[in-house]
Amino acid sequence: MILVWLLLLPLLAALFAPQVEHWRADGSRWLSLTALGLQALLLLAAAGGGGDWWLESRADWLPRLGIGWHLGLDGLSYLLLWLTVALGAVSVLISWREIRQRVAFFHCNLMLSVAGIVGVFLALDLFLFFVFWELMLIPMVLLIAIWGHDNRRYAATKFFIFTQASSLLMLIAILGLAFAHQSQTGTLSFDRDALLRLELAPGLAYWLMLGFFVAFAVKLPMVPLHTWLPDAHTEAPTAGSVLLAAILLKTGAYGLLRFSLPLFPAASADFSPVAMALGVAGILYGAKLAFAQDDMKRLVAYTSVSHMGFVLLGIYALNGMALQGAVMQMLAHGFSTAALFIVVGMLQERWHTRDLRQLGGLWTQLPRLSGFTLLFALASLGLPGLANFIAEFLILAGAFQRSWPLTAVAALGLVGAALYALLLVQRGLWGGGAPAPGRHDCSRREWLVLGALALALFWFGLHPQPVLDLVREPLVQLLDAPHHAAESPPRLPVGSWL
Amino acid sequence: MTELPVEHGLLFAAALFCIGLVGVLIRRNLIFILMSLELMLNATAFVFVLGGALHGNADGQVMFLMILTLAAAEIAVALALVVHLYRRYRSLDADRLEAMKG
Amino acid sequence: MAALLLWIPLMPLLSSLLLLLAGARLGERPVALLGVGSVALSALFSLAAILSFSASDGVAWGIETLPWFSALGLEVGFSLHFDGLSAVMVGVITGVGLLIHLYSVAYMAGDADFARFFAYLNLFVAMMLILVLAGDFLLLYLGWEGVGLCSFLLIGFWYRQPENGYAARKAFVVTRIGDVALALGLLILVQQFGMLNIQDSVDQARQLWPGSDLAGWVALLLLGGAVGKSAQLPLQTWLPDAMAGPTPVSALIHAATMVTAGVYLIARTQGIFMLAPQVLQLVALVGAMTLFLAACSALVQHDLKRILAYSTISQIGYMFFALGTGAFSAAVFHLMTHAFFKALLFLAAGQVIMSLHHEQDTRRMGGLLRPMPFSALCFAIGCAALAALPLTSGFYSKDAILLQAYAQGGAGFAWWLALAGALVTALYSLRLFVRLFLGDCRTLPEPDNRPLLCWPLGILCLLALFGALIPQPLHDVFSAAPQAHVPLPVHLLVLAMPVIGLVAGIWLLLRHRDWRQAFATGALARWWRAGWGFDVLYDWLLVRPLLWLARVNRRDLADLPVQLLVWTSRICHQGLSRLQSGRLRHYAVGIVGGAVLILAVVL
Amino acid sequence: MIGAAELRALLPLMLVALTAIGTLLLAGFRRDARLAALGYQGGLLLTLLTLPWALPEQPLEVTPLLRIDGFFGYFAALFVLVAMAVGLMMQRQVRSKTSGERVEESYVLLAICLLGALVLAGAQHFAALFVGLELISVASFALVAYPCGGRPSTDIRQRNSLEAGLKYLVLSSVASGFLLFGIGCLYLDSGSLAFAPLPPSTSLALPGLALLLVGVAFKLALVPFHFWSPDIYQGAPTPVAALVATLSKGALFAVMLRYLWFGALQELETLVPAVALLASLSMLGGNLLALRQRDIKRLLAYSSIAHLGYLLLVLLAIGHAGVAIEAGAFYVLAYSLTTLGAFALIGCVCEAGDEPDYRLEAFAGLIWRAPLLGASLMLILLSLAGIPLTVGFIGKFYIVAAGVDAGLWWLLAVLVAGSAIGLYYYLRIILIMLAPQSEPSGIGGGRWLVYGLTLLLVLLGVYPLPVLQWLPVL
Repeated sequence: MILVWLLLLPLLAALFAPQVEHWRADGSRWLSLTALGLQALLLLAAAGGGGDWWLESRADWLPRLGIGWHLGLDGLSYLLLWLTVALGAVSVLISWREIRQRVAFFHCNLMLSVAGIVGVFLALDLFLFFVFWELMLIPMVLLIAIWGHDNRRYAATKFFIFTQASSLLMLIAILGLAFAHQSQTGTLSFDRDALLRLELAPGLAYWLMLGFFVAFAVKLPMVPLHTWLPDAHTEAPTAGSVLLAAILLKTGAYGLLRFSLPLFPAASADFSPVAMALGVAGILYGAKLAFAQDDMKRLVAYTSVSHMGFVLLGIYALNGMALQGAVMQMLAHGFSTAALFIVVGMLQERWHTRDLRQLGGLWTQLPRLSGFTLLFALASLGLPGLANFIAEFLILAGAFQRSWPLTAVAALGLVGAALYALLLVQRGLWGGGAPAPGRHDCSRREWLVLGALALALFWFGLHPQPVLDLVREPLVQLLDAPHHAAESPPRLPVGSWL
Repeated sequence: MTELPVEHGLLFAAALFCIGLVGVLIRRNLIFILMSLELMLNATAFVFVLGGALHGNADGQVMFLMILTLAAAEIAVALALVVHLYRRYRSLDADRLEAMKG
Repeated sequence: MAALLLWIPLMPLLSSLLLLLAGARLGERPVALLGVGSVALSALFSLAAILSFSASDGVAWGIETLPWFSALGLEVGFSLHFDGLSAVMVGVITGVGLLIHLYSVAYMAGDADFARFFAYLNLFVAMMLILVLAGDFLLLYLGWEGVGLCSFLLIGFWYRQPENGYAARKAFVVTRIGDVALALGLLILVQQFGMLNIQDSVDQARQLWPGSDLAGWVALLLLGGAVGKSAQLPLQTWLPDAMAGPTPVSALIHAATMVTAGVYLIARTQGIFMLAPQVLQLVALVGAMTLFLAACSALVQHDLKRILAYSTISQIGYMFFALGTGAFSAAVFHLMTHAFFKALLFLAAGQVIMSLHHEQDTRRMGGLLRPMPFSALCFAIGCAALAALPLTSGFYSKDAILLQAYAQGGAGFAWWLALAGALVTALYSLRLFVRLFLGDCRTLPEPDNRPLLCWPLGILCLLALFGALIPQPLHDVFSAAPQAHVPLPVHLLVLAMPVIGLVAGIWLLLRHRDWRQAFATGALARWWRAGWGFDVLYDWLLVRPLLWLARVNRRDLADLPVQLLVWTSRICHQGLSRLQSGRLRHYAVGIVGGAVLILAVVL
Repeated sequence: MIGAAELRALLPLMLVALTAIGTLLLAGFRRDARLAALGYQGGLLLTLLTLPWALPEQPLEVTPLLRIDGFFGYFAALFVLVAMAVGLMMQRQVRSKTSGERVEESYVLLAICLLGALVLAGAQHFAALFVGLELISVASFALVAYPCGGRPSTDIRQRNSLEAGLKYLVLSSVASGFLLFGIGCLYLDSGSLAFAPLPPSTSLALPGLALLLVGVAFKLALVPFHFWSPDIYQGAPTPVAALVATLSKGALFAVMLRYLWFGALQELETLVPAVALLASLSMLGGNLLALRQRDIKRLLAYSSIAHLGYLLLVLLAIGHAGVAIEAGAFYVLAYSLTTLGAFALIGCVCEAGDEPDYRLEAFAGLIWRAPLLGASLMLILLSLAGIPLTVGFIGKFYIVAAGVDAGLWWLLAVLVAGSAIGLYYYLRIILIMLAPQSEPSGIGGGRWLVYGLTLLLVLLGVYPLPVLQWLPVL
């Protein structure tokens, strides 16, 4: 029941946002905050169950097609749900002053998207998962398209088409699984538990795995499927960027962990070298592009590509350390990149430009804000003591045991990170900027948000144990899955007439 | 009576059909286009008659009658429209009908 | 004792946090009190620790304070380790650090960002202490990157001049290259032992690795890290630029403490290096090369602080040389003495620069002997120690290095280089002193003799002279070097070398004007002055290609295929729409064409 | 042999026929649009209500021509509902513009179209196919050209409808010619007009089937036989366009399903390359044509070309996939529902003013002008794009399922590509709709029909189970 309410709360908030609007001006903001707060309470209530699934909720939906309503909560989803709630609240708070028109509709979309994300993190029926997977996108597209910056339509369209097209491939793969189940047991089923028991032919498994992988890789994003991200992140309003970077990208990684790896252990094992290589490519390429940017927000966007490259590398290193590192990186990237986007948003709000060529010397005028910027930049270059360091070290340590050359190359990403992060500091904060009077430093609300994020980064950097413990159990199960390699080289299962 | 080889009949029908088709393609006057259509329909009708004769069952003839009725109905509507066309454009040139495109 | 050890790094850390958060609101006096007081406290604590440590017949303390994290297959804790080596380092850091803090109170007085300065400086001390006290490689790495960060922040302290920012970034990035090597080394350890505790993993390595080339790899990667941090070949280019920071920073970070972290690292992991003699030889070679090259560069520099920077590189080169030849204790010994006299030189230089209104170019100095006798005295002592004239601390340490090196490896190429280096060192020390204090006065100074400036200098003078007498409890850290016999001629040679250099220098610099010209404007001199052209080399090899890549691919080539698809579909759309001509007969043609197509496909 | 059971089974057809005649007579006595509409809707409602009672438990062959079974029942119900919706749209149109046009007969024609559709739904014989098809065609010629009646004026609506009517008539007659010739060949070959496997001795079967395919492809507006559809959609009155888009295509698709289902599978094997070609061409061509189209009705025409392309997957899968039939049946429902919604919405947004404005810009800022309508439009477009929680998604899901089950991987790839292109222009309309408020233009009546259809569209998208139970299965 808790799970259902976790889903319902944001939906209700989205539903009533317009009505509340009539009673008081910023009613919708408070409504959203309340919904998120209640979710947090529910999460507290849900904590610490035993067994593979702490909580589960099952119901029939379309039995004729073997489609059921099946939600489940375990450590991994629990962690990501917390991330969702926290950053959902953050994005409400930071849009307090930025979003001025159509506030109700804005929060409507925000909450809808949050609901979709929560669903994605909970769904255990592939059909249901797919439904949520698509649902969380539409509101996000609207967020970008309505409240975005100059080039928002292009960005929104690109984002929409990339994600939808890739998820169609996933739909095909899902159906392939379902029919494989039918051919083996005689009944269609989309339930994860049922599909886990399948014995797939290597070729088929490989292609289906690719279907899933592409959808998740686009969302992750993985080079070279990342090109939607810089546009979407740059054009979205700050809250949108935060939601995108902090949570939406994680759904891709989550999908890999929850579905792609367990459903196709052998195929994933075969595929892992390629995936790791792509991850490394992402790390370096993202860093390089970030280094090349003049637009602050675009720079941050490309750092996401680099960081999520680490996640991909960690996931496909397929050992405990790396997987824990990957999850840690999801969390750390969630905080640090969101924080950077927020800071950029604040700077833009004060300076009406994000162009590093025009900025500079901010430290003189906004010491507090600049301090935060510095801190978050350091976090994203993986300074020890901050969360990102733990993540990246674990990922590298794990990946090193799979393939040391790839890891050696990936480690160069650390230098790249230093390059772009310090470039941001040097060009944005330092240097002699023209003193522009009347720029107010952080307001109390901004201070609160940034301080909280900074605290989180320090906390998980110095005491990551809670996170590692949360995800240990699911990851161990994941790794215990049989890893028998595919016998025959993968072939396309040809249709009747082709 | 002598047995008429099916192939000949079929070829004849096909020829008629093609003539009608070509007519539709090349004539610009709507009346002629309609006549060509009639030709095509009758060609098909002939095929059915042929079939009926070949297999000695009535279905063919039935179809033939139906096709004739169809032709009549179509022409009825068509001529009404042609009248309107003439009223509007003072010509029967089919190529005048190109307001909608793209 | 555990609590005591814990508080040594914690004091400055807390005060720096306090200063970062609230410093802007405090006045200068409380800030200074906080900044200096914290360091003084940790100095006291460390003194106590050292005393009680040497009292307890030098048994190393390992202290498991808190677990950091335990992942699947890796356990890491905030464990501290305290032995003779740490004792020496802690002593140097807190002692010299305290003096420099005191000095900075006067030096930075009136700066708008007084609080920020002390926040950074305290943070640095804390990180450095963590680095040397860490009992776990990951904690060491934390300190390692932490000091790098502080050096970045302090080099760029006066952030309004863009070149400072550039120097800061260069320093961080270049050292980060080394750090990556270090990190990779740690990854190997993780893979092999599944833990990162320094002592245990070194012991493990001692037991498991003899014969395997793993030791070689790890040692090589650790060396990479050390080379980056300690500005040795080939990563030495960042240190001269790092002089953009305030002078006390140069004294503390870029002379006395941080840059010696590499030496500390190698000394700390000597167990592993011992297993890889070839790497050890490489260390020696790197050291020797660096010390000679840097000495030559120092000989021809004009900028006062750059001279000192190059001499720092060269002195650390001596330490590496010592490490490489197995003279570990000598290396650490020189580390300490060098900390003393180099800090002395920098602080004195700071005083000179201040009184010349931030003039750093030695060509516009000279004849300062009369107006600033105290500084002259300090410089004289500092240069003497630097040149290793007998009876100074530098003399003992450098002697120890050269003799032990000879005893271990005999007179190899590296050894002769080191010897030559000693000569050049004497030369440039002399040149420095002459440039500043003799000759005719070019810029009129306003001597600044505030006690806070002078007292630390005085103490450092004493240390530079008699620091060699401070005992070093290193005997049970390093396996004692076997006492081989060093023939008397070698003794004499080593003893004489600085003196020869001095005499030669006097003869050259005072008698032969044209040599001075040569120093100023020779092709060779210009080459050396540019640091043997390493900067240019790297500029062409790395920086420019990277910038070029960044420029050509700013708009992300990976987006092209997408654009191409969009473009093609637009073209197709236009083409198809054109077919939609609106003509009845064209449509009929469409039908017929389609019919033909289908018939063609089917039949 | 017609007995009581047969008569009872035929009841729906007879009721619809009676409705046509009755409406005609009503119009003859009193020319009153309301009354005609009333008679029409009443008759259809009666048909719908009696349908469950009329359906026999066992499939029943009424004469060699018709077969009344679950399949017939499902499609009959669907078509009647569609016809009622179209009737409602037409009624609204009458109310909206008072040009003194006489619209009573259009209800008669609608009823005749429906009759044809029902015949097709039950047809198991080429004669029935032919009759049903031509009933729909001839009636819809008249309907398309209907507005051009009355004295000639410069009214664009008149001119376009005349042009559309003539084009439709001529082209569709040509197509019927091909169709008939094909049937003739098959008849010549097998000597029977019933839907049944052809005897092996087939020299003429292939050309016959090919020509048949040509005729069908034209009626379904598949590339390259699609040229007529945009012009017809644009020229015809909106309700009639909806009719052509849903009823005639749906009915023809139903009869094709039946034909292939009844044994013609091995013939299909030989046709597969051709059908696959048509499907791919339509999926890509339709979407590409719609890409930057500025007229909403033409855009819908193109998008429906693409949708029929998707639908062809079912025909190809029918031999190998168990779900094929129900997939096809459901997709027709989803497609009709969504398309009707779209046209109804066009009716009440674009035809509000006295001069209709079919440019996409007509929707600018709709969501701020009329939030509910805007939401409906968004849902309708999402349904066309096949996004979850809309009936369109379930439909697409079914299609993909059929394709996967039959292993039509390449066609699925094309489908993905086509949908990707499609997303662009659906989203484009949404973005236009979200654009800041443009010049405030009024909203016509008939929004309740839109809301109803949208609601249905969402309900079936979330919980299609009730319908799934009715789906005919192999």
